[in-house]
Amino acid sequence: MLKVHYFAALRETLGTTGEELTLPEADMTVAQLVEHLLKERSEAWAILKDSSQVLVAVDQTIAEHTTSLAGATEVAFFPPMTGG
Amino acid sequence: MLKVHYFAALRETLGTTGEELTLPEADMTVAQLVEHLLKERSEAWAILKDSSQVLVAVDQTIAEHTTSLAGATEVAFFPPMTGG
Amino acid sequence: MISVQEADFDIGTLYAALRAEADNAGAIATFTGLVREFYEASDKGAKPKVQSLFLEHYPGMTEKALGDIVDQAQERWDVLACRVVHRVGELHANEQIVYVGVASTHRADAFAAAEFIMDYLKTRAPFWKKQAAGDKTRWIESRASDELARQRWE
Amino acid sequence: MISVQEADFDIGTLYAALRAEADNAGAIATFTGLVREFYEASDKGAKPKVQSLFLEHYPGMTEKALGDIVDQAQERWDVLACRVVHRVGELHANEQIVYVGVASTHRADAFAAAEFIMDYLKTRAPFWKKQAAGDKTRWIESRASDELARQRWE
Repeated sequence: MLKVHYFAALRETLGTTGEELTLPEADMTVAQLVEHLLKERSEAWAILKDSSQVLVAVDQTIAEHTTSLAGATEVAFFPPMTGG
Repeated sequence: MLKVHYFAALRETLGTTGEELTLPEADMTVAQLVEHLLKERSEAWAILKDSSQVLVAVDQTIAEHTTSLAGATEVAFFPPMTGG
Repeated sequence: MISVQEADFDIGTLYAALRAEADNAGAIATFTGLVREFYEASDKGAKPKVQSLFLEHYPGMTEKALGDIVDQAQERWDVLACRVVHRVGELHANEQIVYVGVASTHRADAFAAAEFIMDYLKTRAPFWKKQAAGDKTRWIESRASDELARQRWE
Repeated sequence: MISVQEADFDIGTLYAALRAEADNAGAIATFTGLVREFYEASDKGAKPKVQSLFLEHYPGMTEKALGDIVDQAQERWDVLACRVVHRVGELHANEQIVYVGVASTHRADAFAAAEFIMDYLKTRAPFWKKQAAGDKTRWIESRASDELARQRWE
């Protein structure tokens, strides 16, 4: 099972804090996970593909769309950070 | 009357905290004051000419040996600062 | 060393802890970020003050990201002790948001490490600010200047 | 805003004053300098710790020089409030020597102004340190690195 989290403005846009998924294949990339999520979902989810608006973290470390999810337990999508 | 101050290691080298002087001429430079002081004093006072070891302030503002003392009330000689 | 909390923090207490921990420090640099009051145009042209800020974060990753940033600072500079505190939840104008304190042997290291930690924290730690002015709320957008401030350390 | 004093100072009190004075500050950077313990070779090869430091200054010029340095910082950066405290007289290991606090709208200005003030203070304010280790005393020599730190702001 892979936990997926959505934060801040993205959480509000998608209307969900997250979900639990079983990946169709064990060795997918972030980009492949995004394509998987977009299937059968509204157009709002296409924002996940826009790396200028949405960042991704795999197991709590900033990652890329080319990062592999093999062995990962947690993926998060969120807007650029605005702390401090 | 011109007040002359000596601080820190220089004060100890010269053995005095300062003195009051009447300048022989009203419009002298720092360099001319130093020459005036060196007359009739021990060799230790020649250190005042060494601008790498002794700084000068005229009326509490860092100055040069070419600075005029016309109208000045206070001159100070001291080693490079080591505060903070 | 790193704390993510709703509660406010006391500068004197944080400084004393840093000083007690850093053996023979010669320099302590600190930074505190505060909520600025600012004005938002309303529908009627009036300008109500910002009432509050809500700070959301990613529990777990926040602590990890801050820890990584502090580790990087410790690799680059002489850091004898370091404290980072970041608040989350609802904050009001003039409240403290963030604290970074660095004790070092020399001042240049203390200043550089503290500023480095702040610049990375701004763009690499998972915090997001939502501002509420009157009955309107909006997410604060990231600033290109913050990303540039971080990049100059690369 | 500027204080030259024998008495110790309290970071929490200084910070609170800065925060109260700076209307709508977003950033407060502070620096504290401390007396480091260090070792001096003795005649017999033993290394006694430094017992004390004596800070001499030029009363009148000190305040003027620090005021000029703060004025320069205020011309170069957005400084909403600033505090400088420098101690004189006898100080012991781990005691506080100097404090600089700067409140600004943005963090880059707060950091730059605080570091600028420290770098100028080190080489342009008339303080001199004499160190006493056991029964030996010696004047601390100025460091070329401090002069270089100041020159990079020119």
